[in-house]
Amino acid sequence: MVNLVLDDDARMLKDSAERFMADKLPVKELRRVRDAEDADGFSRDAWAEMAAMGFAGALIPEEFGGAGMGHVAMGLVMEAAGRNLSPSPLFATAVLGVSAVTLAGSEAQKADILPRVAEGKLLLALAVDEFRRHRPSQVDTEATPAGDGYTLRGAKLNVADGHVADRIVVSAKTPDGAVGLFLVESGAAGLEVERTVMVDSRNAAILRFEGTPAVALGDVGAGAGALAQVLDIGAAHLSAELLGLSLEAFERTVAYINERKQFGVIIGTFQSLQHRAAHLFAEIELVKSAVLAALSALDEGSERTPLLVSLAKAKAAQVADLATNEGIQMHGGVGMTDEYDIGLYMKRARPAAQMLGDERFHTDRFATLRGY
Amino acid sequence: MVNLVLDDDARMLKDSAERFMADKLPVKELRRVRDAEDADGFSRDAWAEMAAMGFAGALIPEEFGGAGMGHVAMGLVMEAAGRNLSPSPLFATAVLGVSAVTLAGSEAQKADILPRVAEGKLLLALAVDEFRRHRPSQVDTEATPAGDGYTLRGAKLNVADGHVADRIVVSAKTPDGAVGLFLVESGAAGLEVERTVMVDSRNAAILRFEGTPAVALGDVGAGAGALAQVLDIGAAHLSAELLGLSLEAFERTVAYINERKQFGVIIGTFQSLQHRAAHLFAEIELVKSAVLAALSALDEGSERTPLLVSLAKAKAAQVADLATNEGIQMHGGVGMTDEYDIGLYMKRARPAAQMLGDERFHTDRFATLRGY
Amino acid sequence: MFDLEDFRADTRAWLEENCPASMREPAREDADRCWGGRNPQFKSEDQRLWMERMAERGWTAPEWPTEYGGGGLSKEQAKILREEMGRIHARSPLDSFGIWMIGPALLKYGSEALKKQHLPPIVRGEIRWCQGYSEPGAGSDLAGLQTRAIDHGDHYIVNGQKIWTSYANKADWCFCLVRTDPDAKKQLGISLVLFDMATPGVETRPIKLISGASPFCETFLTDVRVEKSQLVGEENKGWTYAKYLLTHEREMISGMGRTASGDKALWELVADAAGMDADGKLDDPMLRTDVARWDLDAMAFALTSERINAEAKAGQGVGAASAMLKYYGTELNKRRYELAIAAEGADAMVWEGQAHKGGALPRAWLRTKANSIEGGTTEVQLNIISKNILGLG
Amino acid sequence: MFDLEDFRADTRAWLEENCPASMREPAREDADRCWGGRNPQFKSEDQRLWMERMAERGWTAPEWPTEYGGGGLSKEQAKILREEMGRIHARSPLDSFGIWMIGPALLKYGSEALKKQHLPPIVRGEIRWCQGYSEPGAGSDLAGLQTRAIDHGDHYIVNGQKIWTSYANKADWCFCLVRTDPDAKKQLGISLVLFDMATPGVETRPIKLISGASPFCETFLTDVRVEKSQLVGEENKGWTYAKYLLTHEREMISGMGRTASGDKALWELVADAAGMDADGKLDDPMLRTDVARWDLDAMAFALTSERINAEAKAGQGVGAASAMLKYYGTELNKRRYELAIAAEGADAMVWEGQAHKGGALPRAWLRTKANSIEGGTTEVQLNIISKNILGLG
Repeated sequence: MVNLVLDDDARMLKDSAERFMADKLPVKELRRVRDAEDADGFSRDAWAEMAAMGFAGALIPEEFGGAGMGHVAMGLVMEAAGRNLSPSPLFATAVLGVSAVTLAGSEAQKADILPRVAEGKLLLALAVDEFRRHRPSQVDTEATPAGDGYTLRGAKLNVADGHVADRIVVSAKTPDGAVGLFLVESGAAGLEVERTVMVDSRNAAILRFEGTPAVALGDVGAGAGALAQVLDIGAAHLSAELLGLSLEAFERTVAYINERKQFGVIIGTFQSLQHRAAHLFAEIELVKSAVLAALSALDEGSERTPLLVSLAKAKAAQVADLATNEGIQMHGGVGMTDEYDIGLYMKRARPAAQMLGDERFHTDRFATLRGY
Repeated sequence: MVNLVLDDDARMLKDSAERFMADKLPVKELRRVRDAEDADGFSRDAWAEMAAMGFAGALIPEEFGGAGMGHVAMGLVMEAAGRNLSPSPLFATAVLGVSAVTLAGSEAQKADILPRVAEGKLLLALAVDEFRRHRPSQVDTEATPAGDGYTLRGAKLNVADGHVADRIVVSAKTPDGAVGLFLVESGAAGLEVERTVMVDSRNAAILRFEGTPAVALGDVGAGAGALAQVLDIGAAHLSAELLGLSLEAFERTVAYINERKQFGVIIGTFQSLQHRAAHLFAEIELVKSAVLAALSALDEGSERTPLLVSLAKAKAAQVADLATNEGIQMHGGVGMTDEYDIGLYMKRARPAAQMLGDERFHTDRFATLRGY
Repeated sequence: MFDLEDFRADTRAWLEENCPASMREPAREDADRCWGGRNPQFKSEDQRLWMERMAERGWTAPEWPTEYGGGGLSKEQAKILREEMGRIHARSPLDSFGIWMIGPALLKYGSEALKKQHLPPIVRGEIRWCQGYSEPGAGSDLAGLQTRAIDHGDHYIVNGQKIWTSYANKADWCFCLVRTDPDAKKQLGISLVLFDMATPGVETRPIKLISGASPFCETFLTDVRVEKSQLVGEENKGWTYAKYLLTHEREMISGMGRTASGDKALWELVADAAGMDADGKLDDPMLRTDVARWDLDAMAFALTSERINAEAKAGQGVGAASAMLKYYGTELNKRRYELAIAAEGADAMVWEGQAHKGGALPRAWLRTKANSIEGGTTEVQLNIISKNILGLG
Repeated sequence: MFDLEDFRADTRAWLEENCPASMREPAREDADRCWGGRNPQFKSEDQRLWMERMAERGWTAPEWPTEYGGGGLSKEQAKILREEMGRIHARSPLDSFGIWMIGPALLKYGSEALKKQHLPPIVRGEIRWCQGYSEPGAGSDLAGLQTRAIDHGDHYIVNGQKIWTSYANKADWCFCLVRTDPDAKKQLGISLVLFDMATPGVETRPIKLISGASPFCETFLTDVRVEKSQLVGEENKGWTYAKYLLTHEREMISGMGRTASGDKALWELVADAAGMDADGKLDDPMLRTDVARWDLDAMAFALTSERINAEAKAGQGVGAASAMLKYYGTELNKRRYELAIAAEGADAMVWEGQAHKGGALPRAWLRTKANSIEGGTTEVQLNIISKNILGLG
């Protein structure tokens, strides 16, 4: 039985995360880094503050300098980031990278990497996808033993923050065909990084490995199992971000139609819009429950975790589409202008919905896990 | 390029078919045969009149005593029958049976059977399905050569009018594994007929063949090809019936909400109902075009016929669901009572939508025929 | 904590001893349900025994005070009882609008005399109740009701007509909304009264539904005498009590989506009907897509019901959540049955025939179409959400 | 009949000779389209040649009378021209709001002098037009427009602000709705006037859209002098002409669903992006389900457009059909692009990068979101259907 109610600590954290994101990383900040064509795509000062708030190390065990807050708590931070479209290394470093190192890394690697991440001094990235659509089973990148370590050959796509990461966790196939996780340093020989700006003004990279030196992250044989967990963790936190994004898009839309007049009448009094808004409200309520259930399951180590994560991601992706489509349609013409924020919510909704598996990927996985 | 506009002749036929069905076989007539638990499930007198009108022989070539009207014309009769939920052997005999005999039968069989059908003196049925869902490729019924003819062993489900048919066209597998069509007489030895009343108060039968004597319908080797055409013809005419049913359910619903008051206001003035009705209007317009295109394609012998038939059946099935669901919901409580007709439209919509392949069957077939 | 564990052990032992084996499987048809009443119809001796044994302990209404015949259990104990009954798949001993609806309303708003008179027979299953709310032509506009109660000193004389009264033809008593002040604004002139269905002037006529069943009646009230002692709460305040009852009803109906998914899972039913392929996937990929999307929604909805209940307990609830649950739950249940009949194909279309259980599936499918109409239509729920939660209009 | 066949042969021969090879493939980006105007921007010499050759024969506006520079073709001949151009995939020689919108309105409602003045330069692609309709804050409430034209004898002085004027910053002339009688009821005081965008007091400011493009402007009108000779039809009758133009616009936009399906079929795009399995089916069965349902709707919609056109020609049309086509066509086009980006996955999310054509797909996807807003929102179309066709409300 998963926990579905936030306790007082969690609600305090939720408040402070929402206040932080609204103050320091509001939509305006996304516009700033976008229009300035900022090389990083986020503010390093703000990241330092997030580290000070404990967000960078939220998922890092206390023994390695983190806050050890757990996934429900971190999900609240992601939700707040979703509400504000806050650009930061939170997802790539503090969710994906940290989880990979924590779950797969050796004690020495954890002691080396995690404290510096918690301090905001080291950025991470996870390189998994090799195909335009998420297919975690497709791993053609090869890791060949070389000396104490390995050399990598292959290419990875859609690596969030791959252009700034100091350390990159890469999935690759060893000569025996097993998938393991490997650690590559930025600037390593034979590593080519092509920065790409995405529709949401965030950065992803295409990484090419041409004999790039790497070390195994922990025990190579345990990499595949750890990776599966990391992907679930990532999908759950993207769902939390999509929830925040959907809520904010919805609330802004409801506020807009409650003000805007047409034919001399507030358009929020038109029953067809009311019913569509009410339906969307109900759908978002379902997303809330699914996201909380997935995060709770992660915290509890429940064996239903994969099922609940796919439930959350499929439902959050589907509803974020609906919320942003309805958002633009109900805003009308101004919704199409760059001046209004609602379009930015749509532009973030799709990549977040697609990353680590879209609605169809997770619906299919959900069905398979249910046994059909 | 298929013909999408009715010419004057067709429009006159449409008028007279609609007048006939509304006068002679209105919904009241369905209630009558249902409540009387009529053994046939339809009025033989009315069928005689339909024969006199030329409906029984509409698809029968003139040389065999029919009207040779073609599928667009017959589709208008089916549409009128759909509007009035008219119970009659029109579909089983005049569409399925006639098409099977016309396409597969020998000259002698046609000369024997078709004129009597056109006169309303012989009823037919087509027995194909062996599984609860339409799977035309699944044929386990066996036809073994015996003397000049064959003996059949197996069972068929969901045989429309199987309880009254004088001749039944049966698909069965010959010893070489090919599917052929066979003709069985009612009352034949080893033929067991179990009558079943369906949700739409029509009759279907389960037929069991235990060494039942049969003759080949024309050339056994050509049976499979003819059957495929017959199934397309049947599906196209069911689509026409579903179109009529959807139109009538829709028009009655619009009329109802334009009269009915709640909270002192005509409910048809509520915008959410208006928008749902307008959407349904648009969907029905699409069905009109798809049905007409499928029937025209049949008349023209177009090679796009299977594609257009699957388009029509999938779309007609989907929209009939929507039209009857919305119909009941917009009628509110009275829609749930047997006293109002709208429930009868829902009860006919589902079996007509399922017969010879439901929305999913034809969507899948459409995609396959499109090449994906 | 220890007390609760003791309670669980005692309950388990008692149920093991007292719940007949035939009562340990789900109700398959209406006759499997026990509704009690003056002329109770028991399908089996086991059914009678099971109701009487549970009633004796007050466990037909576990949380009602013992002074009114109830079980006097705490919330935690009642939960344990439900869990233990669930463990052995024990059937509900008594289905009752008395327990579900008028009982809770009397406990909250009724006089001591009314509670003493009506609650114990409800617990014992001796009196079956029906609800006189809707009127012909009013639909969702409940407050527009026209049934008049004229004051005659110690009693009212009631005239009017009700519709959609569940099992009125089988009920012994009725809780009924009547207009006591015709001059007051709609909601302000309504009272809630109770009367015996055997009172002269009460007539019922069953309504035949599209499913073929007749669970509802039209009820005609002609000069029906209702004692003032049978007025619930205050005169002209009936709308308050009605709203309380409606919320109860809505929650009951919205539970349907959940109950349904508590039965055999939809996908199992589909797998039985349509088959699985070699990879262990449902054989029809398009049906699988639609079933999976329903299944996702159903699981997310079940979690949402849980969450909202848990939040309400923790004092964090949004009001009007019941409108959302009612809306979504009933629409889900309709989708469920559309998918079920699609999977069963022609078998699901058989209404009367030797096989196929007398058309149970198509009748159940047709029945679901009322879910989004009864207890406040889907449209009314969406209005409530948009006005009360979203503040639109 | 023979004449038409001759016409076809001649047309085919002429096109073969005169349509440059590079103009025989679809436009891939905005720069591939030729909009003409005083300062025309030609991407290539071929593009210029192609426009000039077609304009010389009047075939940029094939059905307009030759006296105004048009092609003077009959409907049948025009259809043959379209078919023959389609056969060689010839690109449109000239995209023009003049040809699509104000031209037909002038032919129907304009004075002889206005036709003579404006139509020939439109055919020759010498003057590019924009449309001054919407105003800030008015949205779908077009008739509520505030831009005032004060009568000064032989001219008006116009003050006000327009929004969503397509390419106003690149246009030479504007057809503009103004209020000439502020006391008349909304629709009754509106006139349609024409003015040169170079007139003093006309200023434009491009609006940046979410797609990054700026095809629309805000247009500010400050004491703009408009000669009375440039009034279309009668004063205060502008709403009639506006409705005619709107219907035209709606049909143009509703064509989008069709145009799109005329390009590479969605399923081919999906197959390229997502792959096919060993059975020749799209690799992702759930995506295949969604694509197939879209594909069905798109084909049924294309047939419906054909049918309604054919019925209109046969005099059987329902009025207001354009509202239905606009509604359904734009919603289809939005669905199409949602499916396209789902199939392309991360590739479709790339906005700027070495590959992926400068984010063409995500920009096109974002652009479709305006389809159901411009030219009358989806909500307005549904209102029109329910009121004008269904007679509701």
